[in-house]
Amino acid sequence: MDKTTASLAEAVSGIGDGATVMIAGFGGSGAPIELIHALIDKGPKGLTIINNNAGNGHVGIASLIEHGMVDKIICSFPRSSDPVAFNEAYLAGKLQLEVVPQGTLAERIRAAGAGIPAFYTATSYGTDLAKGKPVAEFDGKSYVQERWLKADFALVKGELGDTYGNLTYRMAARNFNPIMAMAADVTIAQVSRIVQPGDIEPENVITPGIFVDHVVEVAEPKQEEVLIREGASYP
Amino acid sequence: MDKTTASLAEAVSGIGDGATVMIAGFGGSGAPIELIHALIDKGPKGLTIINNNAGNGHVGIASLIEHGMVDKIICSFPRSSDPVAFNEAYLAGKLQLEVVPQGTLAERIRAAGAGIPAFYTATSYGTDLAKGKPVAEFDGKSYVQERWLKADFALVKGELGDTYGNLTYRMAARNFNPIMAMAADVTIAQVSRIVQPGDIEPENVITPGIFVDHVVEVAEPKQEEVLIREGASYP
Amino acid sequence: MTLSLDSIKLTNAQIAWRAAQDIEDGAYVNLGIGFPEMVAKYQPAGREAIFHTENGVLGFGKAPAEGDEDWDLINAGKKAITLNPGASFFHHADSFAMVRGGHLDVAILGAFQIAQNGDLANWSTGGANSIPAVGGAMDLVQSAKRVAVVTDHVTKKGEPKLVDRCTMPLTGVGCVTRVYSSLAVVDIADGHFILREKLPAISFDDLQSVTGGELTVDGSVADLIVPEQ
Amino acid sequence: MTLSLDSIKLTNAQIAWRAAQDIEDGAYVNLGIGFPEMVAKYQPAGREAIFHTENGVLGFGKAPAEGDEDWDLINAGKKAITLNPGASFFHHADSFAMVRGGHLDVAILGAFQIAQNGDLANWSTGGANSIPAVGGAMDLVQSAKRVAVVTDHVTKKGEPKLVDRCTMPLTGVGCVTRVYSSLAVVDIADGHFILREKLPAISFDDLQSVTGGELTVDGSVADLIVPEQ
Repeated sequence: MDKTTASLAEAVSGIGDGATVMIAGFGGSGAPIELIHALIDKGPKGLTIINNNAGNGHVGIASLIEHGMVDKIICSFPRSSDPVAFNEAYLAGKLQLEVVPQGTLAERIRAAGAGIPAFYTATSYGTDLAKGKPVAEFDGKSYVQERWLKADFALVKGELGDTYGNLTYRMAARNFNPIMAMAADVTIAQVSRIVQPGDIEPENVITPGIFVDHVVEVAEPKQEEVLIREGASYP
Repeated sequence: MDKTTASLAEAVSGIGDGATVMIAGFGGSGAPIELIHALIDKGPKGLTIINNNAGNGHVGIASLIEHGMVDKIICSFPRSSDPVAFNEAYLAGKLQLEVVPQGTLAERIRAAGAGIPAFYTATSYGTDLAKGKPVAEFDGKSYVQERWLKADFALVKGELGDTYGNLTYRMAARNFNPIMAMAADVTIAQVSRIVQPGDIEPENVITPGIFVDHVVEVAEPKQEEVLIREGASYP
Repeated sequence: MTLSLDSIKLTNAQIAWRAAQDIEDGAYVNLGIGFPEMVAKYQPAGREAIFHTENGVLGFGKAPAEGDEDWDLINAGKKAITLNPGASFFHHADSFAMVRGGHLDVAILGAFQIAQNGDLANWSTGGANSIPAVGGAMDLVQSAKRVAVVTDHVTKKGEPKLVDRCTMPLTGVGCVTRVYSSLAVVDIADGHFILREKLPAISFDDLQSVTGGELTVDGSVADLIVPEQ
Repeated sequence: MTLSLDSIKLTNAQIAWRAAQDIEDGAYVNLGIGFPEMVAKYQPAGREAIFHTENGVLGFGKAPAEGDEDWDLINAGKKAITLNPGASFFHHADSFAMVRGGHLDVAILGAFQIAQNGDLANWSTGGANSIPAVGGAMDLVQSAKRVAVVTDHVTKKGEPKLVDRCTMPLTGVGCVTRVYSSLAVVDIADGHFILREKLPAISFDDLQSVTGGELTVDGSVADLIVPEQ
């Protein structure tokens, strides 16, 4: 068993039109920018993107939007320092938006990975974001029912990855990566370094390989935040 | 802020009659045996114990039962290599038993820690253990509604613990420890070594200190499995 | 009211200072993006609070010097941070388990409107062209043990932000426990604004006139005295 | 039936061998306590399966030599294990997220009864004095991609274990996908037992006579041939 893939292009080759794609990261931290750009090169249309945000500047998810590849975004916070790509598409009616409270978004993703089709949360009770959702009372308090959130693919960014798909993350770049890796049919990880099984201590594995399908090495990944500050655009 | 406590007796001093106490561990692995024995020394009655098992031999939870301190056990598997303590009390009608599928038990505990009062699972659907529980259908499949499981206290066993309560665990001794630490009002951790904040790498913290109230050092903890094989009894 | 509020009101730094005085040693605290983040600067000496950020860090410290940023180490506002000893990293679901499981002692947020029943509106103006963006606010307000707001007492147009009933889209219901405003400290309990402290320079009646719900008094009202910041 | 089943039936080791042949390279596998654990011994050369245990280990290996046990490193049966390279530890909720989230390729369990609709009874005999103990069985059977049973074809009293309908308390409904018995390999699909392989020494009719539900044939039935173990 060897889950490594030689190229970014090969890693994303299975993602076709209409796919639902989770993209991990929080802002630029933990964003698998090289995988996103490989996806732009491939060019599938009609994607649903699940991310905490909705792109920034003219790289990564913002560039996916600019290339007309995205039909819908599910996120908690579609604002950014340079939100022009999202704003233009959204205000022109070309992009559907589902705004989900950040904790509910994380929990819905985790629920998908854990086989929980629905759960109750106090979050959003009594607000516009709970409209149309079932409400139930437990121990005298009201809660909103939320559904799991699954995807066809997850793009994640690890620090180390072994050939079995075990992953570690770098500092706060962990964020949505481990839970998105659990929630997609196919999880594709870019890592700064591919190592052999056993090189990551069993205690230090954050995402066990069972959740990962493909591992591709990007030895010196770009940091999205730096690209945006440089005014970069892709391609 | 310093969460360390000088003695085991002090660590368990708040546990009174009728308390619900989660005790981590799976068999002897990860079982906080010294904390349990300190609890026996204190001697509260009418406890509800939540553990995967229901005691083995004449130490730990088995000894809690033999001392008549336990009214109810919530567990997945009350069988063991030497189940005499549980069996006698249970068959004599002195001990209530709630059997919960192991994954549902873990998820109910995690739900308590995560603020989720109820969730749905496929586990136990159509079985005797689902009797009386609400059932709902999602995407054409039937699921059972399960409730969170909280406790007044959790007794956990870590490897390293810093003064902020950050914990690591030793190998498979992790098991129920991290989730029980999240699910109790007061979490009491015995650790093999107390260290200073920063001594545990931020990437390697398994239970962040926010979930832990008291940390007590037991430098060379006994392994329950070894005690049982030796035929030990407590006190 | 003959008084110019602008001449007496606290600065944001002073409001943040006042809020910081209520954070006990060992508290786990989440500060909202922007103004609430200032609260971290004013921790009283001898007390250690541990700061949580939604994106998976507990125990972060000050911003790094310019040029020293590591963009994998940021807070919920996407600003670069540093770590204090004893910090930890965790994933987003675990991070919100801390929030939603009620493990945070205090969440401090900004507000558009706070109602006397504790309802909070701070995420959307409800305007037709506004793009909705909620982040973690709805999670924080429903679950932290104490939910405090730091805010100007009135809007830029002079309208009350403490209101009888929120007219803007809600962030949470019955969630706010205390308001630190530019004029007063107000608790919310049992559907009432309970005035705890007010600037000495403003009368109760003048304060009431810029407050959209009835201010009640339970015991004494202390002077709100804050050092220059 | 003139045939003595005992004289022809497979040993447990042989049943385990047969089950192991269906585990593909790279499969994530959970083996039930006891007899199912034997399947790990018979992995075909050149294939790597990764074994999961409910108590939070992925990638464990053989039992250690006696005296080398570390009782913090055990499997769900509370037996000491070792680790293979690439192993990982995780807590119980994450462990069952793997199970319940459908990430395991195969779960192999023992059985009291398997019904032709896929229902499984393997946790309780339902006797009045029996102490209920379920462990992780109900989680495993409802969620693994394939749920296989290894079992004697009949009980010690000679009664069928493959039945029309389970009479003992259920572990899961409609969950079993394949049965490796001491006489045959039987798939379960659309409410039917589909005979895939049988020992050459037993006729279809004799096999049917010790099977509690109707055996159907879809295509050909292969000979169940297993080396001595």
